[in-house]
Amino acid sequence: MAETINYSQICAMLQSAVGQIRANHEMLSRLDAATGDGDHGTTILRTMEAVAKAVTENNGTDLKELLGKVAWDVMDSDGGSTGPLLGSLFMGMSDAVAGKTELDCASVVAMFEGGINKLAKQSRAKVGDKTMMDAFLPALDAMKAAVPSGSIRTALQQAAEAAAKGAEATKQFRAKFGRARNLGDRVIGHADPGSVSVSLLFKGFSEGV
Amino acid sequence: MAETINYSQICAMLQSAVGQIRANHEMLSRLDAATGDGDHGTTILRTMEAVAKAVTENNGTDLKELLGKVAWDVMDSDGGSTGPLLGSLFMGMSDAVAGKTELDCASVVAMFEGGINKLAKQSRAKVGDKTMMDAFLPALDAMKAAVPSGSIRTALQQAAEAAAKGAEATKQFRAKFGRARNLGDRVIGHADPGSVSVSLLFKGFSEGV
Amino acid sequence: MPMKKFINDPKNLTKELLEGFAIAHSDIVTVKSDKIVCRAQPKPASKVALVTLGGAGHEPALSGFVGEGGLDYSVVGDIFAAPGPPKVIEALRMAKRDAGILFVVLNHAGDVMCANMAAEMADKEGIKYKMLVTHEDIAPGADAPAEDKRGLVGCIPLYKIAGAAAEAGKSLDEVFAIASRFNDNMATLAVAMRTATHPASGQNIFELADDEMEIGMGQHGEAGTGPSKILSADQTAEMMLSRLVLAIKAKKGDRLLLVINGSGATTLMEMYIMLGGCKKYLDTLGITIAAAHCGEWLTVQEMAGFQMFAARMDDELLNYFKAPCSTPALTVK
Amino acid sequence: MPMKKFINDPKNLTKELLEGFAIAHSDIVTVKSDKIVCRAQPKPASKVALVTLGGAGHEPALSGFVGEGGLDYSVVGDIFAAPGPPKVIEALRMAKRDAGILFVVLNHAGDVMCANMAAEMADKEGIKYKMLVTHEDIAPGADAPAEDKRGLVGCIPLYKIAGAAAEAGKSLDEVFAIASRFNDNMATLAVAMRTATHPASGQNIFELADDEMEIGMGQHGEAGTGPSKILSADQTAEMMLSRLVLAIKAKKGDRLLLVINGSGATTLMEMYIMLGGCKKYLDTLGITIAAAHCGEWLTVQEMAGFQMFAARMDDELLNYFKAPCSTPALTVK
Ligand SMILES: Nc1ncnc2c1ncn2[C@@H]1O[C@H](COP(=O)(O)OP(=O)(O)O)[C@@H](O)[C@H]1O
Ligand SMILES: Nc1ncnc2c1ncn2[C@@H]1O[C@H](COP(=O)(O)OP(=O)(O)O)[C@@H](O)[C@H]1O
Ligand SMILES: [Mg+2]
Ligand SMILES: [Mg+2]
Ligand SMILES: [Mg+2]
Ligand SMILES: [Mg+2]
Repeated sequence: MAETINYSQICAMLQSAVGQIRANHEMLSRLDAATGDGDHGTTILRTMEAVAKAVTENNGTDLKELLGKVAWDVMDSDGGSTGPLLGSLFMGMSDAVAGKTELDCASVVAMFEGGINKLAKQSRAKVGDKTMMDAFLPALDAMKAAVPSGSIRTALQQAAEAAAKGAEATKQFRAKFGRARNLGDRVIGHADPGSVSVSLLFKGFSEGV
Repeated sequence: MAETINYSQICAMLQSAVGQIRANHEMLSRLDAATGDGDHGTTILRTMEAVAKAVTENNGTDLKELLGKVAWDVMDSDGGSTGPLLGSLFMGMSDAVAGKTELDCASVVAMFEGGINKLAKQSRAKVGDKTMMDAFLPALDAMKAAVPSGSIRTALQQAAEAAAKGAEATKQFRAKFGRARNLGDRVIGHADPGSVSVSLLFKGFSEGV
Repeated sequence: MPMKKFINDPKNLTKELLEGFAIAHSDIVTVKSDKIVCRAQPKPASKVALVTLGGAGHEPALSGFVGEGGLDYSVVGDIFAAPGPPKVIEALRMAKRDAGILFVVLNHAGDVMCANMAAEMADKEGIKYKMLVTHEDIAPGADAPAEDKRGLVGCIPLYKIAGAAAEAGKSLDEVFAIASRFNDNMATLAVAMRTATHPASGQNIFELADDEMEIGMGQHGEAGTGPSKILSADQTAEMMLSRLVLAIKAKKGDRLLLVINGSGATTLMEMYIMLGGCKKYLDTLGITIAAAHCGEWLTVQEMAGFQMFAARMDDELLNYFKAPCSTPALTVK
Repeated sequence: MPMKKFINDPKNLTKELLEGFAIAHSDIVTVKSDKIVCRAQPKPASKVALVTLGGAGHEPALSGFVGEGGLDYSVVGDIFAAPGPPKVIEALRMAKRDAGILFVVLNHAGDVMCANMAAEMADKEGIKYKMLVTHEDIAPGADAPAEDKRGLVGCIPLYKIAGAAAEAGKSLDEVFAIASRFNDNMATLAVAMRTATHPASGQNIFELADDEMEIGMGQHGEAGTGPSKILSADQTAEMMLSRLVLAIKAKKGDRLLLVINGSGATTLMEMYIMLGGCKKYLDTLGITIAAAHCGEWLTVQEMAGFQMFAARMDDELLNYFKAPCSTPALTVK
């Protein structure tokens, strides 16, 4: 059976991701203190609170408009590196759902693909550069692989697992972007906070649908 | 036998007092940290190093000139409260030895009396005000009482003991002068650093003759 | 445990500090749309405007340099976090003019991404601007790729010089050329002695042992080239300045602008002692100090340490650096 | 364990800091006879001269305010220690003129004793001067005897106002009267949040628990009215300012000069937040802020905390406060 999700379920999916960040932002700032400037928990929380606010305030039914408003408010939330990165993610997701009201598994994956591609343009980072992309890119591959299952929940669970693995893997890498880029070997052993956040977002997405 | 001291013995007496401060200045700064601004050891050391320098540099035989130079250099040594106080002490001592080359016990006591009187004018403090005067004034009384003995060493030993008792007694007092004046009961239990220095000076004087 | 800071709700830091800033300097600046610091008396539209962006927590930087002879618009982000592209494009719209805009960006991941996104929008809207990215931190090595070098205190004298050139009526191309020449001849090296508390998270931004200092520390607690033992002021001066002199290729006869920029808890007393040490070292090389500044231009909360800045100057750059200005943090007659 | 300070030999602190100070500000000041900071361009002898004295370690105070519209001579002692009478009389001799000298002394045991001894000599030498002692610390109580009240940051705006009056050609009696009126209408209350290291002894100048601040702390670590729990910025503002307002008897309609003078490690961010809190409180009383300053005028090494200063102003005092000046630490156009 081909399961689908609608506007309100997507709102629930986003809110569930917000919950993950609310529960973990202090740990994320501690991670950033080791390799960056110690504020990633603060910035990702601020951006995700902007998501929550936008979702609650946006009394409409149009998915593109919802995600577009989310993107703009996220970018407007002083999110350090996180703001523009997640902002472009949501902007790309918004473009990808133009005209749709119900999303099946394939279109959910297409939505994330559109977002991650847009994000990738800002980021310029590849897997192994110790950034959010170490979680985003494997997550995307995993959900694409799960499209045949037709199950949105399965696709997002696979994505979450892949993102978590990707975030864990960043411990071995030197950083090629962000504030950690100059630290050479000294960041080895520390997970990249942004990639951990991304894995939490997908955990939230998968639990939220 | 009426023992006397001369120019070089007075130099030795002063140098011995310098030694006492060199050995104890850190303790004196710690005392000042409790009731003042933590620098009394630094300032008294600086003033006494000025004494040492003046004594070594002053190649003369005139006592008044020696003590006058000591007084001026002490005052010029940025001694916080200590500089002007000890400066006037030595200035008064200088005036008191005008024309003398050899001092017997009575003239030694007269020399200190002249100094302490001059100092008292600057100070305006009485016994019980938790200042240097709590050591100076009892020291003066004690040496006056010892004049009949004719022994300079005895007189200075009595003075040193009285000064030490006076310094110890400052623990019970509230401060009416200096940086400790506003602290009310909170200085009770702490000895006044300046009075402790004075007791060390007399210990040095007595051991130096 | 409360923070050892005089603050209210850590969520309102930037809002409240800008309120106090506006009270203290109402004659020079006004704050528009929450986070855009602009001049109280705008510069004539016939002259090039200066726009910059950056996180708060570095006071007086960046907004303390808005005013005559300085910046026109400073877009303020939250503590150590770049402001979002929407506010930045809003400021670029306010500054929009035929004379054009010099858009100065410090090289930090977030700032550059925000600036690029805002610049994309500005292009679409036909706003005339030139973007200049400062990246003078030599901690990663004097000849590391520009992307690896952070933008530190060097932006401040650059605002001053570009601002003076703009006031003098130079065209956007000229202002850009002058600012770029300064940008290409400046270098900064930082040293940290004690950590600071992040005023939002309440956490230390880094850790340093009691007997250690760290060269190359970034201005948000990003680690530098690793801890080392504490040196004397003169040793520190020679060790840091020798690297700066190499980086800017200064040689006998050259004239430098030297800045000892305190990070927060390092005293002006120490900065003056450092400057004395720098002079001693430069004398041995026959390099002169044409202008010097000791003080806090760009801070890192109450971090102990400083950024040592050096730039090779020519007459034009010196004249613009010494030209009059009236900003909250710097007044020159 | 080395100190967390950029210094060389702790015995040479004052000498070396004055050397750096002279390098940084050679256009405004020169240092004579080791410890006397004077103007590079002396004020005409027809005008009243301003002379002050005080220990070092409070940079930019006191010497940072030597210059046109400010002090003429600042006699510098060693760290936290008044200079000796010989240097002070030397400065009074340099300043000697028929127009006379305003001799400003902060109320601290050592400073006052040195000033008195120098004044005795000045009397003997027929030097024309009037001594003014500042004692605006209300920590011991607004109506404690003057001898019990320390001289804190209030000396700085007083230099500024008296300096402007002197530049305007006022007589010694007039300058003294104006400065005294300001002196009689000002009050300061300090608060400390973290201790500082004495740069000569290497010891903490006081101790304070992690969750405590102390109101009334002196500017050399002299204890205040005892530790208390840390309050929010707004609570601190109301608690301190309400005491200042009472002390200077400010009422509805009055105009204040308000200064948040950082002690060292307290950030400008926090000072601006404090100023916002002060404004909120004064609004409830209908008292206006005629002029405000946030920054470090008189520091206590890297102590965290600040001195809150308030003075009741009239038009004349305001005009002199806002008059032009050119000093290392303060420039007004
Ligand atoms: N070019 C980039 N591409 C993807 N992620 C990036 C990039 N630069 C930085 N990041 C992510 O940003 C995270 C830090 O975010 P945050 O702390 O909020 O911003 P800032 O670095 O400005 O303080 C890093 O952990 C990294 O994952
Ligand atoms: N009026 C006074 N008379 C006598 N002694 C005084 C007076 N005022 C201060 N003192 C002494 O000065 C000592 C402090 O000296 P010091 O720390 O060198 O100077 P400062 O108080 O300027 O830091 C006090 O312990 C006290 O004994
Ligand atoms: Mg960060
Ligand atoms: Mg003391
Ligand atoms: Mg940040
Ligand atoms: Mg002292």
